[in-house]
Amino acid sequence: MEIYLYTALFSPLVGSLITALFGASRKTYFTGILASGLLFASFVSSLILLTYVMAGHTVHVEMMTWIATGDLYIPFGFVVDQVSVTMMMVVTTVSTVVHIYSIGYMSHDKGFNRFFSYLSAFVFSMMVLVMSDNFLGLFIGWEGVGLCSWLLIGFWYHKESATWAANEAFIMNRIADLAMLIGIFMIYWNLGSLQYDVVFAHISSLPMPIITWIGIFLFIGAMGKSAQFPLHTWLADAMEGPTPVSALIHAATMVTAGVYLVVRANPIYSEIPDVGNAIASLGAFVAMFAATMALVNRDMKRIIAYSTLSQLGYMFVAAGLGAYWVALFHLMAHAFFKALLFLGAGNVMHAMHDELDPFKMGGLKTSMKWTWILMTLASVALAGIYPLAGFFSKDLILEVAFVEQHYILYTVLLLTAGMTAFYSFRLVALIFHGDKRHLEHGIHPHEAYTFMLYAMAPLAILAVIAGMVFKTPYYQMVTQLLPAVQYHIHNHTTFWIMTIGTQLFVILAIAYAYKKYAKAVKVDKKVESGFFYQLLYNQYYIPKIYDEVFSKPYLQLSKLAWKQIDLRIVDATVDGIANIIYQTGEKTHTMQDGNLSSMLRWMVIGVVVLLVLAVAFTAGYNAVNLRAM
Amino acid sequence: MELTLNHYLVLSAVLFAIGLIGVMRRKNLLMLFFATEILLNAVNVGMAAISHYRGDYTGQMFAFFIIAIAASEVAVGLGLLIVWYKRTGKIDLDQMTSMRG
Amino acid sequence: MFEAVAFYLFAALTIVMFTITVMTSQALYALTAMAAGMIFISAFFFILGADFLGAIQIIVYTGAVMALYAFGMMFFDTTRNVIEKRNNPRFVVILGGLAAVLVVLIVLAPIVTTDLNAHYPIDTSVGNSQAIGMVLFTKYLVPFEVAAVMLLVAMIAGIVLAGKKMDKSLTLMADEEIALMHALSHDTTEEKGGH
Amino acid sequence: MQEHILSILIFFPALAAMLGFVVHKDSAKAYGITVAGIEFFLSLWLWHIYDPMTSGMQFMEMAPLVSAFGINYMVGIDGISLFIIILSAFFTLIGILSLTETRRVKDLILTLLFLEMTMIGVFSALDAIVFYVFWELSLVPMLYIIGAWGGPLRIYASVKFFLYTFTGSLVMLVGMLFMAYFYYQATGQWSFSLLEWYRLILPVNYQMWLFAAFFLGFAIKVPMFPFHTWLPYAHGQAPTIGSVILAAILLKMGTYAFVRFSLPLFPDATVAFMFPIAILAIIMIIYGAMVAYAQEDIKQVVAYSSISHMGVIILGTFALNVEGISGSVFLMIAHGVVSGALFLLVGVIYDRRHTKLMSEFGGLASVMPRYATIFGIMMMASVGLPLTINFVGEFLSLLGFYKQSHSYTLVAGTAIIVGAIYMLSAYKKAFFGPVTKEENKHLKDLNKTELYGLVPLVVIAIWLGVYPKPVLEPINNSVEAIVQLMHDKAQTPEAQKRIPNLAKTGTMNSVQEAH
Repeated sequence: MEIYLYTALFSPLVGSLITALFGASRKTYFTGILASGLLFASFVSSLILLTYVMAGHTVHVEMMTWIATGDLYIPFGFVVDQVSVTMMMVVTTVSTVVHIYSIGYMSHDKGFNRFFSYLSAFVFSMMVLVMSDNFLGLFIGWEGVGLCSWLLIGFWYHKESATWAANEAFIMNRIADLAMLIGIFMIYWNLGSLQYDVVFAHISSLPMPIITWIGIFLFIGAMGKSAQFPLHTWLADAMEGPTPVSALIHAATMVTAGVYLVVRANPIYSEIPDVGNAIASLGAFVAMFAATMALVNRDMKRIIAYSTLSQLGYMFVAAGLGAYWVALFHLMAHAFFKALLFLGAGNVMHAMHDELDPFKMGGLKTSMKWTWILMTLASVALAGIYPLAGFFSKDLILEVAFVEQHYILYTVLLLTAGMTAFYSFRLVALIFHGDKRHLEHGIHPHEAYTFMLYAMAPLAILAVIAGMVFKTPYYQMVTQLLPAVQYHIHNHTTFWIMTIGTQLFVILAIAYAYKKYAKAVKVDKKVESGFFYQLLYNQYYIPKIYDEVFSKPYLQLSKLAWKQIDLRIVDATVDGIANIIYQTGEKTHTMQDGNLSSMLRWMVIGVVVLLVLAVAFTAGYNAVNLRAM
Repeated sequence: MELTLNHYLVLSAVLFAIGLIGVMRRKNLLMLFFATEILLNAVNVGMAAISHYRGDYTGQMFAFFIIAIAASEVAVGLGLLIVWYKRTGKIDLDQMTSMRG
Repeated sequence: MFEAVAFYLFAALTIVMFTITVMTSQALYALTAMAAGMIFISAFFFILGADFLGAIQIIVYTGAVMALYAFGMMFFDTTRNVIEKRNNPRFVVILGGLAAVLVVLIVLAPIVTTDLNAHYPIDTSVGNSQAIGMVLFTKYLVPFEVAAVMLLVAMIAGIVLAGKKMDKSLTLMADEEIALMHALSHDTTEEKGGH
Repeated sequence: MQEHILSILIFFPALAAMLGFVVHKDSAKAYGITVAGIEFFLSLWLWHIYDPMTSGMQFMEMAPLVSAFGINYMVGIDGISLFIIILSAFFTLIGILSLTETRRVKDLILTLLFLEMTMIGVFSALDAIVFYVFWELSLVPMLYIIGAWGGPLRIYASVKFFLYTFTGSLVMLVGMLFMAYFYYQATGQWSFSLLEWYRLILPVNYQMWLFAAFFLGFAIKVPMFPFHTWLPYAHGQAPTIGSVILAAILLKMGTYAFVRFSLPLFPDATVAFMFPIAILAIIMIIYGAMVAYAQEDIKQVVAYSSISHMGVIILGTFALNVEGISGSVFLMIAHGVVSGALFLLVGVIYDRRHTKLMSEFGGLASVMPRYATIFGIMMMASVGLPLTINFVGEFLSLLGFYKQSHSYTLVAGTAIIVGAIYMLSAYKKAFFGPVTKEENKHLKDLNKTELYGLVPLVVIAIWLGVYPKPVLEPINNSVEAIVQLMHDKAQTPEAQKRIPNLAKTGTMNSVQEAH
């Protein structure tokens, strides 16, 4: 089985390195096909590993020593167990699809080869992240995906906004990474190891405050990667990257790494339910918070990004409440339909010549029939309509909140589900229905390449069946590792009322969205100039606040540190000391006027000074000695 | 009234001070040499006195060598002085400023 | 008692003579006063029993050194008053006085009172000159020789410096030649002075 | 030959440099490459014959110089110095290989060879006086390099560099003399041998004073805040090769000396001064990064980034446990490789454009893709991305200090944030965006000579990031010896508590069986 593990892990790296060799040369489809092929190999290996794991085995290999000093011993070790194999499947599936899709999407781009190199490197980092058997190995992947995210967001590096967003994403993630490092330090100094199995076996022996702090620090790390409030602003800005990147990194895989970390570290979080509750509350808050921003946004990709953020909130609610398998399940289902949604958006963007404002589109269902079907399917899945994937995973989270008697969380999540349905279909309605507003801008849309649509097909299928078909086998497999808790509402009446109620609520929201946006778009000036609309439209002014409170003062402070402190104080002091010495020489060199007479006077003055010193010191010496006697 | 070493040392100090005043006061090089002779003699008195009161010849020896050095100094110094006088016609210290820093 | 009287007498005389040396504006007075002072100094040596040193003092100072000065003064115009620019005479006196007071302070209050051991104790059985000789030619032989060489060097240096152009004898030169030589040397000094 | 390998390593370049005076100036570069190449292979051979399992000094040589005062020519290496020596030889070679200077090349190469002697001398000296001599001698070639081949302010910069560091080392010399005097008082014998000094347990108040004296000399060299201001000037004015050697090797002398002298000689004082120094280190990290962020000149960004990274090294050194010190020694090498490479890269663009202002660039990524790629890799290494060389060092240093103080480490850990800020923004300014300047549109990408210099550095930066074991293992063994020595010498209860005792294993590590 080890060979499959290594294939799954390293074939993306091989793909990345080979395509990197062509990085600076002219575009060639060979690179795209090679990278996709190698990823497919990785996918197949993962699939084989999945069957192996489903049979109840796990694979654990230690490739080589990485860092060993003192008592610290960190190998490159990889583990394929129920949790990581789920992630591997998600990552390889979505990334294979995205790779193939990108061959079409990026076909007109100069940096075609470079793009595949980065994209495969990302997949490799993500595989390291999920397969590592220790916290530092996870951290390698963690930083690796951050690097690739930086490279890919800033892929069109001539665009100021893209490079800015790339740097923002990297730096914000670094803030969280610091917390994660601290968490790792705490684990090491308290348990002497960073291996998952050792840490999880001994975690309960630690005193409560330490476990709590470890949990908090690790979660702050997860917050950065999963863009939880208050480190969320980078995700929306990250939409500057090419759309396949958004689909793969900023919807399906990287952003869910935080959820994966919490799920992976479930033995730690099981010890500290209070922190879990805090995580769940934050998750619910973010779910709502992001959904509200998505309601009014006018940027297609940003709407989907906020929707991702909102869904990540759901996952954290589940993970925080101890329903780790539910969180992981929603992670998987979400990856499929959200990637699909993004790829659909990519088709639309291509057709619209990179226009992002849905208010300038409309009526696209005639010219882009298949894209319309796929995106509607994805939206239905996202809204959680039976029997698509979202219903099984998202409604399960609602049930978890209900069963765990967190009714406030439940209410928030329910409301958010409504909003989700509304903004998803607002988008679909604006793009595909109504007047062909884009004609005013002289754009004539066309459907994407057929093979791109075929590439999207697996995701569509998964979005439909993932919930229905996979739930039971998935549950059986993953609960061998994660706590097996079935969240059933035992009262049948309540269960049915809730399920049907939720479905009705969501359908109503969809209907309202269609009613409002599917025919003609009426712009209600009064609402738009209102406080709430502006607040939401400006993302609660948070980016602005960050800019004013952190970025600008930091730059000012840096300039101050350089120009005032470094040059005016520190360096000036040094130069001042040198100057004093120099000036003393400059002033006293008149003493050396060559006049013997004055030199003699100076000599006598010197003699007198020496005599004074002699008297003073001897007197002092005697005084001390006399006292001693 | 018994004479002690201190009497001689005080005398030596006083003579030395006179010499110092001369050294500082004189601008004429020849007169300056006189003042330096006074300085050397002042020290010699002290040396001889110490030698006597400590019962040790070392002091006298030093005085002896000081006299020898004083003699050489006068010989060389006067020679230089004459050369200088021949060149410039003056032996005023204020004019000798070629060593200005 | 006799010693004390002699000490105070000669002390007063020495101080007066040296003060004159330092203060007078007549070069001849100064020279004479110093010669006198030197002789009075030798009196202290005799009082202290350093007969040999006293003799040397008189011979070397009043004999050799003073003669040198006297010859040297012949080069200069010594009949005139020596005009010296004085700046801050009070400062000079204060500084000199301060130095004296400090030295006196040190000697009057001998602060470190550990007795020194005599390196070369005075042998009372023999005369001073003999004893000096004993020490000088045993313990201090090398310094003595060095001093001798030094005196020789000083002598040669004095001769060379003061009496350049030794190869030329004025008695054997014609008057024109002497005038020319002086003119030449004067020119060079002019040039030198011009720099 | 094996027993004299160190002396050969030290004096071969100097002898070759002296012979080099007769070499014709056209063949000077070839001569320099040959000599530096032989030296580098000798250093590799040294690594080959070095026994990584021994923690003590190896290849020791001794010849009396002034036996009355116990001054001997004594050299030897352990795992800590081995790699810095290799790095010195390596960077001299790389520096000469990628030399683009055209003015008086022969003089420059001979100076570099002399410099190589002093560097290797410093890192292999085991006698305080020999150490001091090489330490001071290293100033002279550097002074010459900055002063003769530098920028417009070179005289000011070189004099400042010389006087500043010289002042510090004089204080250090006084410290060494006192140390020898204490040794004399304690044993009745004069000795300047470091290994004999190690055996001496000094009273705590003496340790304080001596530590302070040594500290001043080392801190100026590192350079630690607030003694750092010579560095920006030196880097700003030095030619590329000067900056490379200065950043890669000369700065390491200070941190190396901390490990070699301050820690094992004065364990109690080290513990007593640990937190004040940690505060200085944290100031270096954050302040250096902030000032780097404010710079307009890309070379100054790298210069100040050195200060920031040296802060992490200091922090790791004063962690006083094996993890931290190993990490800091490893980071010395890592920072040498990375900052050396960055200075070389800045030199490349300076050669083409004769300016270092970032506002003059922009969009270089599309004009010079290979250059941008290598710069990007080195930048990421500098930022401390895992699987690059810097990460191992930074991680271990911070991990080590976490044992001593949680809150300090949390603050110092901002290094990974602020480091990313200045590096990414500098990269963005220079490489991203549209090409605005006409001069930049036709810049040539890296040529072969430059690639010869840079590619090995890239390879090392990644190789040691992925597989640090060959370097880390010898370092670890030697560091363990030092830590144990410190623990055994510690007198104050505070020091005994802070410095771990390695002899009794398994106290902390209750889960040893997992390994």
